Amino acid sequence: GGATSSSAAASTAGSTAAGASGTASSTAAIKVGGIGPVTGGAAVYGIAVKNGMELAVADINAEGGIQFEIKFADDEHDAEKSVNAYNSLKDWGMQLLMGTVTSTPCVAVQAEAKADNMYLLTPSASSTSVISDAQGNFYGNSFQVCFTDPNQGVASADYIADNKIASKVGIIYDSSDVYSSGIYEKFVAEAKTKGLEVVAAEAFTADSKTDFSVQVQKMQSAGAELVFLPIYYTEASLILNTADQIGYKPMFFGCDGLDGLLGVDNFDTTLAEGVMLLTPFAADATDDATKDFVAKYEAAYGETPIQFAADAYDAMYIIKAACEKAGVTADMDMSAICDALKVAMTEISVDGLTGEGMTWSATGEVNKAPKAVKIVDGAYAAM
Amino acid sequence: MAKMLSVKDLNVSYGAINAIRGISFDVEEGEIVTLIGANGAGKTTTLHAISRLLKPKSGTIEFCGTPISNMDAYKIINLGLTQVPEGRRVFSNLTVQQNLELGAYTRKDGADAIAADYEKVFERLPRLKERRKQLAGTLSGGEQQMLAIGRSIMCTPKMILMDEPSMGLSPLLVQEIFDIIKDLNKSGTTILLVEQNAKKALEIANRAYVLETGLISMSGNASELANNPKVQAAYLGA
Amino acid sequence: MALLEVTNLGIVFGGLQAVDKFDLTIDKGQLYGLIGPNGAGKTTVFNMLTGVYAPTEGDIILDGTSIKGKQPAMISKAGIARTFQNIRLFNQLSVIDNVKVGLHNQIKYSTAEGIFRLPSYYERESQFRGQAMNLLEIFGLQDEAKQLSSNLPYGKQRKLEMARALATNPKLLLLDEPAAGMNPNETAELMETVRFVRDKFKIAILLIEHDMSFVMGLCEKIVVLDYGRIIAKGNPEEVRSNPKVIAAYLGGE
Amino acid sequence: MQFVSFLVNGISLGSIYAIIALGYTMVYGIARMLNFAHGDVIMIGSYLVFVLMGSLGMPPFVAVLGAMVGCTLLGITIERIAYKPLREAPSLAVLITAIGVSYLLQNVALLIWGSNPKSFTSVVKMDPIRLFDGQLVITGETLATIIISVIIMIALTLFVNRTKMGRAMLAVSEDKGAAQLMGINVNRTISLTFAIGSALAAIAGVLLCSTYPTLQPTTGAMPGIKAFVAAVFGGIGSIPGAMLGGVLLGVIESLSKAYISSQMADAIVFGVLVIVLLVKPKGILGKAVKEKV
Amino acid sequence: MKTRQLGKTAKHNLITYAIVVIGFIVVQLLSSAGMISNSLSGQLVPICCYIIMAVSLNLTVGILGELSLGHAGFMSVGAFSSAFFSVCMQETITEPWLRLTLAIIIGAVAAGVAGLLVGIPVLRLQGDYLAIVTLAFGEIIKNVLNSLYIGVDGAGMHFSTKDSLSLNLAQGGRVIINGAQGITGTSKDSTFLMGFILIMITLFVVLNFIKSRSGRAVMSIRDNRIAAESVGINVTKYKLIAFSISAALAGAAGALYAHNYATIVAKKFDYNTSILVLVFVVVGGMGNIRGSIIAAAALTILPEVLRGMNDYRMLIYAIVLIVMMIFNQSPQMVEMRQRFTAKLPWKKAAKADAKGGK
Ligand SMILES: Nc1ncnc2c1ncn2[C@@H]1O[C@H](COP(=O)(O)OP(=O)(O)OP(=O)(O)O)[C@@H](O)[C@H]1O
Ligand SMILES: Nc1ncnc2c1ncn2[C@@H]1O[C@H](COP(=O)(O)OP(=O)(O)OP(=O)(O)O)[C@@H](O)[C@H]1O
Ligand SMILES: [Mg+2]
Ligand SMILES: [Mg+2]
Repeated sequence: GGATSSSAAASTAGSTAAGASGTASSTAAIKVGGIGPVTGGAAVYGIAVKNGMELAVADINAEGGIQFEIKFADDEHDAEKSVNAYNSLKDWGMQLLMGTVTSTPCVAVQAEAKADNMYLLTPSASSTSVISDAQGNFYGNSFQVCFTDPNQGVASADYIADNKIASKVGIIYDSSDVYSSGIYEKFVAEAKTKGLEVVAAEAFTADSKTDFSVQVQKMQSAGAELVFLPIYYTEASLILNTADQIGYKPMFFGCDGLDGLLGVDNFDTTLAEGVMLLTPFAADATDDATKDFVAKYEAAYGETPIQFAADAYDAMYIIKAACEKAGVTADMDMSAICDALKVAMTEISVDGLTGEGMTWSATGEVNKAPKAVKIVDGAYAAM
Repeated sequence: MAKMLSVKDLNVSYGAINAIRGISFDVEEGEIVTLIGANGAGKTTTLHAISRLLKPKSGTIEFCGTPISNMDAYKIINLGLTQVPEGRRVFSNLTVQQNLELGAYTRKDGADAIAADYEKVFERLPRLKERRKQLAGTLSGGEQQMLAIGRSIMCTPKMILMDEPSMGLSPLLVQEIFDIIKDLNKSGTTILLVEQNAKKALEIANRAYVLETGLISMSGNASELANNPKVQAAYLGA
Repeated sequence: MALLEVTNLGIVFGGLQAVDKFDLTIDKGQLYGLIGPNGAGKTTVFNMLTGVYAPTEGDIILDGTSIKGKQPAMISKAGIARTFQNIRLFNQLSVIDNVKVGLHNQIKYSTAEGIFRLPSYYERESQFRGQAMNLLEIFGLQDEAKQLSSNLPYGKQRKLEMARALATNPKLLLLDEPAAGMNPNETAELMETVRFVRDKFKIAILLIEHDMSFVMGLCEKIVVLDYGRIIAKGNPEEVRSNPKVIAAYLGGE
Repeated sequence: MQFVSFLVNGISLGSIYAIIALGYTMVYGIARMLNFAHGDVIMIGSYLVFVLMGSLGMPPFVAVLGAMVGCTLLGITIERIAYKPLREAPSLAVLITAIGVSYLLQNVALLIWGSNPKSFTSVVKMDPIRLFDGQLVITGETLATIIISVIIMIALTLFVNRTKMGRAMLAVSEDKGAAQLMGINVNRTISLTFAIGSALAAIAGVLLCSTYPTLQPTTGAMPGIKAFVAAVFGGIGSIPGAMLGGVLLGVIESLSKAYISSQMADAIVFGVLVIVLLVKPKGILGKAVKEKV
Repeated sequence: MKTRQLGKTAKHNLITYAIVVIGFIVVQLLSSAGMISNSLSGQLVPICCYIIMAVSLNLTVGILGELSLGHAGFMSVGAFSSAFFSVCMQETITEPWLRLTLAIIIGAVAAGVAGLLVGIPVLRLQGDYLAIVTLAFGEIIKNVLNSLYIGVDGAGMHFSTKDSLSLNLAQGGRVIINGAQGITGTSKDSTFLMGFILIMITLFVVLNFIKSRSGRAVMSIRDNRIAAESVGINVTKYKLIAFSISAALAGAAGALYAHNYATIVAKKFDYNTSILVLVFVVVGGMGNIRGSIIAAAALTILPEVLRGMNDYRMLIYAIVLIVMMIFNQSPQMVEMRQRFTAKLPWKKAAKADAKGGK
């Protein structure tokens, strides 16, 4: 029981904090809602976010100072269920929202949040539609922890071109997935301007994502030196497997969705040797913060955290920083909190697991440097 | 003569409708007993209750001294009791031959004995031999009826319950079917016969029961009943 | 001119010539019998006449126009109605609704009129009710009008099928073993009904039946099939005494 | 050569669909129900192998046997608890219950094994065959899948058509009452059908996950649907039809990905299905039995 | 007697309408009194959509007697066509209710036409074959929408099935349907009132259809196709009429749905949604319109009510579904229930009434 354990953690943390800190701020907790898929096909991401969120709040509450009470609601990666989750969190008394995890639901929830003037920080929904409408007008109440899809596509193409990693590029992407097709499109556009040659672009869909032999063979026969994989790691692990079987050994390059590849239970990590990815978080990084987080996460949940968990962990610290900056207290209503945070977000800078010195513009987009890592000897190495 | 089948105080209902309301009758070994009655009197219901395709509400049914009113339907055939159901109920997507094989499903006396019985059936019902490989579902109505009878013979039963075996048959075949019933009976098979063709049924039966809306209204010696004016008026079209 | 003229009709089922060189002429208002051993092809003839099976050869002319190879619904509109050997009622509809479906092409209004409940809807529906009840009364089914048709006992189901067939306002009615499963009293009653129907609606009737008292007592003319071929044709007396018919069908009664 | 290679991929994928479809068709053919939970039994079977091989360190063969036993028990249990009470109910009722069972199995797996994908270790210990200077690679899994699916098809065909039990199954599928009059134990026959179907599901699961080595609670869902399509394609209820349907489905999927559009491959597969059914309304090998009037 | 027959069904239908009207009024009263939770009020429009979906699918499954596993496909045709329209017309038509009304009409017509086109080949098949082909069409519609890109710029409309780049939009042009990302930016025009009106229209159409000459023809085809043909019913025509009406209503539901969320994607309308709606129909009782309404509402709310169960939520939903099916449909259970309810004193009086309707 995730939500129950987290509120228990929050309350014990809260009581110790009351004794330790004598700050003016009230010890009443701010209610933060979380939304994401914890059942169904996308449950991996939702559960990671939920876990990351719980972990962060336990830490934050233990530090004293601002206290959070959290509740996480399942949306099954579906817009309708997500709005339902949002409304039920409102009934619970949610004052601000950390979510949703995936893009399509997030767009739907954002429309509600905008109407309510609810502050929204998504850890991982990377579509631009989350922060702006079709005409490009920014909503103002919503912020992202992760890069936007175009940003990732452009950054990947730039990185490959600028570092002259390869000139003939193939792409395998999920045409039925918003994240994947979003990155794909911007990557292709940017590749053109940067003079990269896209020799093959093959799609797959959620309905046929087990057999990749055709796509991989087409990469091979098109002579792609590098295969760009703007997809999630589950499918990537299958693609690596297929390539290995037919003896095709190109370079592989991916985005943050690939993080988690090494954590796949029982996966033969030698297959991932040499895979490059542009990700803000790497579970194998050696800095103290990451090591500490990974250790705590493994102790609590028995598995290695993926980037989504780190995003969520950061999200809670970002919220904390913004709340402190804006002087948010638990007795403020959601609209007042939102107005205060809109301003505060542009004024803070946060060092987190997924980036040093993260800052936000009023548009809601995050500014942080992507880290390019390469898998060497079964671990991430900086490039 | 020993009692083969004995039914006591049988009650059967479909939901709220009481189709059979406390009937008792018995059939002795070697007899032909017929059950006559108008449409909807409950004849089929009675047979279904005996072979346990329906669960009786109350009452006891014994076959050769074994109580069968709580037995699973599929076990009853092992005691030597089978039924030629109303509406034929042949297996339409199986061939004639396969239908007959299923008739012998419970037999354990070896392939030769079974094969010999196929020949017997084919001899009696030559039409089936011609249509051996045809799917039973495409047979004409009468052909299906022959198949249903042939199938029941294949399990070499002690007793057969027959539900309107002459329905839809040509006059010649009706005669043939009644001859088959007589022959079966002569070779030792006890028969409980339900018929609309009461005249013919009473001719070949030893005894008869008349069923009226779930109750037995008359019973007795078949030839006596055939001469009973009430029976004649109601069932023989005199 | 004859009402129905069938010439050289034949059909093959996977190598089996089920009906062969079948000729038949039926006049208006005639009561015709079709008999023959089981599997002779009687029902198959019905199926070809009503378009359920497409004949492989021959022609069927109803009232001067060929209906061979037409769809069943078209043939019904052309004026042939039938009942089935294995009763086929609309089981989940009430008795009266079964007949109303039979009246479908007699009383018409559009789907839109039905949905929007225009005045014509009410007017036509009351016609539907009136005519359906009239037909039910002929067969003594008026008291069961609202019952589910599948709850009727066997004999009444057969009657309902006839009422439904008559509702299509046919010129020719085909009855497939109408007396099957009936006891002698019921059979006698049915004979009266069939005669009444012929007289009242002035239609021709072709019927299949194994009950000889029924066929011989009712039909003006009889045709006998065996193995798909006609072996005799004539009035009841001729047929009854025909040695071929006796050998193949009647037996030495 | 590339064409041959695409073809081989298609056959390999198709053979997996075929094995799943065989289980589907078996249950459909006898119990007359679309067992929408079949795909999820496959998933459970795979997890069982994963646990038996991984955590308990059993040799592959033993693990597969264990999973077969496990799935068989599971199949029989599901049938007893969820389907048997509905034997006399309309077939749609059972279909919905099967969907309920499917949700149930997925969520149980989610609670037990979590949502993180597991990488499955192949049980086929055989090196790939490389032909024509490595232009054509046939993996051990591919070979194993094709061979096993053919064996299963033949065995099932023989079983259903040649054994008494098989004949009993056919009888039960048509008329349970009449089957009982023949002395056939209907409940046992249907249980046996589910047992066979579920054991096949375990094999299918192992081969599916050996060829495409990733395992999640939702792993069985899509292959389950595809196999259902394959079974209908070939003529549902027909055992060789399921095999043919599965292989064709795999080949069409693979070739349309290769030569038409990888995005639209699913639409093409379904489109071909529609066309085939319009030409042969009972599937490729389905018997078009005309209703006797 | 004749008049009573009509009177009885009319009464039964009236109760069905009354349930919907009372439901609407109660919710309106509660919500104006502020007594309704955000969670419930947020679900009102989707509940209306699912009720319409269930009632319309019941027309295909219960009345026409054909199992359709692709009903959500028609919903998506309605959703996408209507959303496309209103995104394009956002500036031109500023009155939300007018825009929504037009959008619903467009959605219904588009889905109705799709129903007709799909129905012509599909309805030639029977039983499970028909089911699988409807599933196939549902998936084809999804797949096509997933790879459909439409954009507008000064030069007009551009289409592509590859990606939005291939649209080659001029500067200032905008992508309206963006493949898997669907349509975003529909304004939230749908209201509970509109949902209520649409349910009433759906009921009006479906209930009146069933009790008409065409409805009887459709049910006769369901009960016995061969007999229906033999009395001169044009089977294809009536199957198509029923199927298209059902599709058009699903399209209207799709339009209502699309205008309740800022984004719609084709994936939402996959076979899972079709099956969900089928569950409503079967749980509510095939051919039982009132049952569909109640089942759709109850089963949509159920997962939300179960939120307190956390991780066990969907597990419990699955168990509830299975238990409900067994309880509702198992002959033994039905008999047991009947025996029990027959004993209740007030049921005895009501029994005669209940029998007439369905
Ligand atoms: N499945 C059923 N559900 C409800 N009532 C039934 C059912 N089957 C039979 N009945 C009713 O039970 C009574 C007895 O029916 P049964 O079939 O036993 O009659 P029968 O004597 O065999 O008649 P027939 O000569 O027409 O075959 C009838 O009133 C019938 O309507
Ligand atoms: N669809 C079909 N496929 C194959 N054979 C068929 C088909 N329909 C009928 N037959 C065969 O054609 C022959 C004639 O059948 P039909 O039903 O016309 O007989 P019938 O004269 O009506 O017999 P009965 O009096 O027994 O009803 C039979 O041998 C039957 O097996
Ligand atoms: Mg009977
Ligand atoms: Mg016949």
